[in-house]
Amino acid sequence: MKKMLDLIVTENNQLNQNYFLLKLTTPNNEKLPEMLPGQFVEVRVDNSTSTFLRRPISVNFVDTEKNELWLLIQVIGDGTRQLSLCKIGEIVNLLLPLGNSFSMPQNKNSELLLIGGGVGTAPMLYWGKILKDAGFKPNFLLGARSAKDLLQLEDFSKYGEVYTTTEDGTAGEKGFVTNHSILQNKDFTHIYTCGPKPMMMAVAKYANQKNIECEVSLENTMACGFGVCLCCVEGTKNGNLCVCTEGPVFNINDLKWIN
Amino acid sequence: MKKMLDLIVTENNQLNQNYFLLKLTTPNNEKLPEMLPGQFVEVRVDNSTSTFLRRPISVNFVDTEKNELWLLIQVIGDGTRQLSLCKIGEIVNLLLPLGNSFSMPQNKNSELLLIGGGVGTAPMLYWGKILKDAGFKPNFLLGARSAKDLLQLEDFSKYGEVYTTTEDGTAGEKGFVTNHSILQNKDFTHIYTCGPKPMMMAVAKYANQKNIECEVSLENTMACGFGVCLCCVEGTKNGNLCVCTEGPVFNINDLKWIN
Amino acid sequence: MDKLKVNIGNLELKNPVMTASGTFGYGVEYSDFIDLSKLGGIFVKGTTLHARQGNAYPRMAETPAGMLNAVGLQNKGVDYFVSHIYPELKDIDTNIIVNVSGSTIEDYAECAARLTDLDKIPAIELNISCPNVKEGGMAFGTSVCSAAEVVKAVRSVYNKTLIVKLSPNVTDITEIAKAVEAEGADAVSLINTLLGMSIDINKRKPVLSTITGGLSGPCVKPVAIRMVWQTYNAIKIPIIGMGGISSWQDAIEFILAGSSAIQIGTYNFIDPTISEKVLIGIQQYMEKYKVTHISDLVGQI
Amino acid sequence: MDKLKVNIGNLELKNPVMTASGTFGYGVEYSDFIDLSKLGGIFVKGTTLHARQGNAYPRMAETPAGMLNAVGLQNKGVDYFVSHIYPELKDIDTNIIVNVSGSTIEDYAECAARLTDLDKIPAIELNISCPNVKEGGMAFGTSVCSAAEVVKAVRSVYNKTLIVKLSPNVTDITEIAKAVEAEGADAVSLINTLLGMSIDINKRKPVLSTITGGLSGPCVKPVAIRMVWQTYNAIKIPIIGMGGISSWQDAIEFILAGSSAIQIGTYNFIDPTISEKVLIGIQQYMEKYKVTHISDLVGQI
Ligand SMILES: Cc1cc2nc3c(=O)[nH]c(=O)nc-3n(C[C@H](O)[C@H](O)[C@H](O)COP(=O)(O)OP(=O)(O)OC[C@H]3O[C@@H](n4cnc5c(N)ncnc54)[C@H](O)[C@@H]3O)c2cc1C
Ligand SMILES: Cc1cc2nc3c(=O)[nH]c(=O)nc-3n(C[C@H](O)[C@H](O)[C@H](O)COP(=O)(O)OP(=O)(O)OC[C@H]3O[C@@H](n4cnc5c(N)ncnc54)[C@H](O)[C@@H]3O)c2cc1C
Ligand SMILES: Cc1cc2nc3c(=O)[nH]c(=O)nc-3n(C[C@H](O)[C@H](O)[C@H](O)COP(=O)(O)O)c2cc1C
Ligand SMILES: Cc1cc2nc3c(=O)[nH]c(=O)nc-3n(C[C@H](O)[C@H](O)[C@H](O)COP(=O)(O)O)c2cc1C
Ligand code: FES
Ligand code: FES
Repeated sequence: MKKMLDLIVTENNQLNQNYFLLKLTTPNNEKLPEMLPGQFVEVRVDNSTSTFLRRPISVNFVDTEKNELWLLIQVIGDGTRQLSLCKIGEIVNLLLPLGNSFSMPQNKNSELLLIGGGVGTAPMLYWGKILKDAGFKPNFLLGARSAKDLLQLEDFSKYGEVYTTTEDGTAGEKGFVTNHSILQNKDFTHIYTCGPKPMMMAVAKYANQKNIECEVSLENTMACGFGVCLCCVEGTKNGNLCVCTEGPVFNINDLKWIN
Repeated sequence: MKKMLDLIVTENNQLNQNYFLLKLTTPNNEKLPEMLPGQFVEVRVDNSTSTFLRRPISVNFVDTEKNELWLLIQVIGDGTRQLSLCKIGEIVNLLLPLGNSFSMPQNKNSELLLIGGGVGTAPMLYWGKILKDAGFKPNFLLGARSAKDLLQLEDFSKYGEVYTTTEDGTAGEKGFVTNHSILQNKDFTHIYTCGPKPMMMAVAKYANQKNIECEVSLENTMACGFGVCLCCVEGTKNGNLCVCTEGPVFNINDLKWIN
Repeated sequence: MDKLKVNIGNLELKNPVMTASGTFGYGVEYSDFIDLSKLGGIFVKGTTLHARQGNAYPRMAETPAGMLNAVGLQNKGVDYFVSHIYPELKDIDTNIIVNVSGSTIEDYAECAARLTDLDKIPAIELNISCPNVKEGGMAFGTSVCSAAEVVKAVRSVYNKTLIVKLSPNVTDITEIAKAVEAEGADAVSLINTLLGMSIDINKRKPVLSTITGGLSGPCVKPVAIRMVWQTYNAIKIPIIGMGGISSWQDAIEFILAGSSAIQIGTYNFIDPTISEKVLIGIQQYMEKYKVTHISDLVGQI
Repeated sequence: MDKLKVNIGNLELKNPVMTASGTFGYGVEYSDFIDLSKLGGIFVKGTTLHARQGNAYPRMAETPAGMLNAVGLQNKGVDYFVSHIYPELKDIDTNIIVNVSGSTIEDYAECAARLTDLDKIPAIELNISCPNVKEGGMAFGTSVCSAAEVVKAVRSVYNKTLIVKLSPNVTDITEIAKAVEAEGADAVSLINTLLGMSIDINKRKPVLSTITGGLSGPCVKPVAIRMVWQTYNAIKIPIIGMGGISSWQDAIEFILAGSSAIQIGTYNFIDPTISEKVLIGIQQYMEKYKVTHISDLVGQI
């Protein structure tokens, strides 16, 4: 069941120049609604004269012990800038949980690669945790411009092997995620990816060629986030589907990206 | 010369439920521009989605020693609410100084009464100070709903005798300013007033009957505050005049309020 | 609660607060957030005779205090509605009103006809004002002749309450309103979206795939209020007002301008519970000012 | 700085950034805030043949991301302008353009004629779109015939650059633009204000003394951009675009939509230095994208 909730900011950590990690909890110790990996929330931004609509943000992590929801925010325009300025104790209004989720592999021996680029790493942390809890050994391949843009590496390493690329070579392998040697050296059965569209398309193409199951998480612009405006559609083999309800996670076989 | 300035909040004191006293200074210790009693500033309100235009606010006081401008804010809608939430160190953008000013009496023996109602007391404090500095002995007659709404009384008493009325009788004489006994007991040569329009009209009528020089400070709604939009006009004996440039202070003889 | 009851033709509303087509899905999408039975009515998605895929992505652009959309009436067609969607809706305890669109007069009439027999659909809203489709749509709503023609055709096949939704993209909305009234519409609803456009200055391309799209949200409210007021002074049938409502104060403003009932559109995206809040606010306003019946406020300025 | 030069008829602008009539006084009111000589031009207050007191107070209402005004062309008449105001302005080192209004065609023509001989007034802007006056004003701008007639009359007595300011309150702005072009206008400017209305729900009265008024500010930008784009595709004479510009990004959007130059209106009230900021932003954008001349951006989407 979707809810509109006022959550309280418990932490706001600046991770680098443009990235902030916001931690939120319920005001009355009520349990947070269950959230699935790959789902997102719609955040209301007050105090921004140029922000009218809510902003979709992925579930970065759910700390069930502390009853905390984590949001990884990349500052893009005034909406995300205002979110990055949230102070501890402030109230943030959210709609949640929204969208579908990544699908759990059937076979426990599956070799899983979770590829995140830029702010697209956000959903991978929680997905990795859920996979590990379910008995899988996920691998993470995280790409960024530069060493300082590789975020939450310690958190990721709790749930699996972490591989990285940077465009300037300041950390991990130099280049894009699709050039990383792990793709040559290891055989994966499943790839999950989120990031800039060109990156996801390259990953999808690679997975398709190698016959690897592949799910991508899309970030189409949204007006509502819960399936009523029909603005966020992606053209799929089944027609125009709403990314906010039938996605954000799609199997690449359902998209029109490849041939 | 009018300026657009970023000032820094040095204090924000809540005076009662709806009133806040904001003190501002220049960021670089530069001297504040000269402001005349009766003038106002146009404050830019950021962070309020429903506030598009600047908000006109009277000069409540200028503390030349501390280089501070005081603004007395009554919370009415979202614009003034956001101003009331300003924190120390925050930047507020203002246009100033705007409008004309009260006129200095010629004769040093003039008996002066400064009547303020509600937030209309704001300009009277600075005007009282300037009058005292010029060698006058101003009297203040301040009206409010209730004792807790009589504000800055200590400050006022530095510059002259203070008389008060409250509608509920919790302080001073019970009733409206126009019923205060001082108007019977003392002969005034000049009255200056600012407050709700019905109050100012009653005062103007009284002054006119008694042949007392009277200036009123108007609060017509404004879009610009510096004479370019022509939205703030008051019908005067000389046609429609802009309250923001030819006012806010008018001699009642120039208005069409009486006969 | 009788003081909130409103009649629009033969349609009985328990209160004047309704939700606008294209912004409220089929209603059920909101059932997690609000009690749908509290609403006066729900205007469901724009429905056409045949299924439509709608326009290409991107379909939306945020604008100052509003948004542009270019959805283009994506829907599965009226037959699918009748067979698959209607059964899911018919037990919701409020009025479900179908927003009907078309590219030709025949389409409109045929689509309307197929909705006549649905017991729990007491009314349709004829959308002659959609700016997001190539043929038909808004074209019908911007000329007196074609507006009259389409209403006439539909009226002859549809005998329940017929509401006609007007376009604001006209020189004089009262002319269209009068023409539509003359052809037997039971009510008009206004405004649909204003035609607008937004450009991505870095890509140097329009943001929307369709170049232009429909503007909605608080930014359009002053135009909508003006058109409701003008129309109120020109026709006798009731007006359902909308355009930028984001609070109960806005709803009262529309009622005072001459709306017998109102619809909330875009703001449902920002606050999916806004309709309930608007209803409560209207009730409190009426109590504060001792208004005995909501109709005592309609057009009373 | 030649890359910013723009020609509108015989009018030469040092850059495309100008300020809109009714929002910039006679320019001098801004000289405390900015260097007026940096501007491409200043459109001064609406001027009529005879003095006008304008409408009664209240004349303004704030709206979401905008405002309504009902000033009603308060001004001291063209003769007063010529004898008293012009001498104060004539040494400002930028183009001063007078916005001319009237209630009859003869008024327009006579008013324009009296401005012809002013050396330092290289152009006039014919306001056939003012929504705030009872007769004339917008009525001229909402019908093809009367728009054509008034332009024809003025053209015959005014031989400098003639800019005609169009009303957005029409079904099809391109028709009016074409009519005006055919009568010899050198350029069109758009948009004037959208007709809007606002109600005080506690007093149950319209906020404006005139009931309806003109809507301006960021809220109208999407409508303005759309109309500029439509007009750009319909006529050959240059377009001066405006409506809601509050940043250099907005200015670029208008230029890409087809404006050869732009005017900033309401936002001058919020930031009296905005015009300078817009100019700097345009220059930086051109540098970033290596645009060799501003005209290379006009309509390039
Ligand atoms: C399902 C989903 C999950 C997301 N998860 C996260 C997350 O976890 N963390 C995070 O920081 N961001 C996430 N985003 C992206 C985030 O929603 C946008 O960055 C945000 O809405 C930008 O708002 P703004 O007001 O800061 O910028 P705006 O002022 O709205 O935009 C600035 C510029 O960026 C462009 N832009 C904005 N949003 C998008 C978009 N979605 N696609 C393409 N261009 C865009 C605009 O056109 C504009 O040019 C997600 C988006 C979606 C749809
Ligand atoms: C020259 C001048 C000096 C002023 N000095 C002060 C001052 O020192 N301190 C102070 O607190 N306020 C002062 N005001 C009034 C102040 O500008 C308004 O209260 C403020 O603009 C309200 O903004 P808001 O966003 O809080 O409320 P809004 O949301 O703008 O308004 C809320 C409600 O109040 C009504 N309203 C708002 N402003 C006015 C007005 N000026 N007249 C009548 N009705 C109005 C609106 O119509 C609306 O219904 C002054 C006004 C003027 C013109
Ligand atoms: C995303 C979206 C889709 C819409 N689809 C329709 C539609 O199918 N039929 C219709 O008549 N109006 C449609 N509208 C217009 C709304 O019903 C309403 O008339 C308009 O948005 C103004 O109201 P608002 O400002 O409250 O949103 C749509 C509006 C939006 C924002
Ligand atoms: C207070 C005010 C007065 C105006 N007066 C005039 C006028 O006299 N003549 C005219 O052609 N336009 C007038 N306008 C319209 C503006 O010039 C401009 O066309 C409109 O405001 C849209 O631009 P903006 O959104 O940048 O303000 C006026 C606008 C405002 C806000
Ligand atoms: S964002 Fe509204 S339907 Fe997906
Ligand atoms: S407020 Fe604009 S002229 Fe006075």
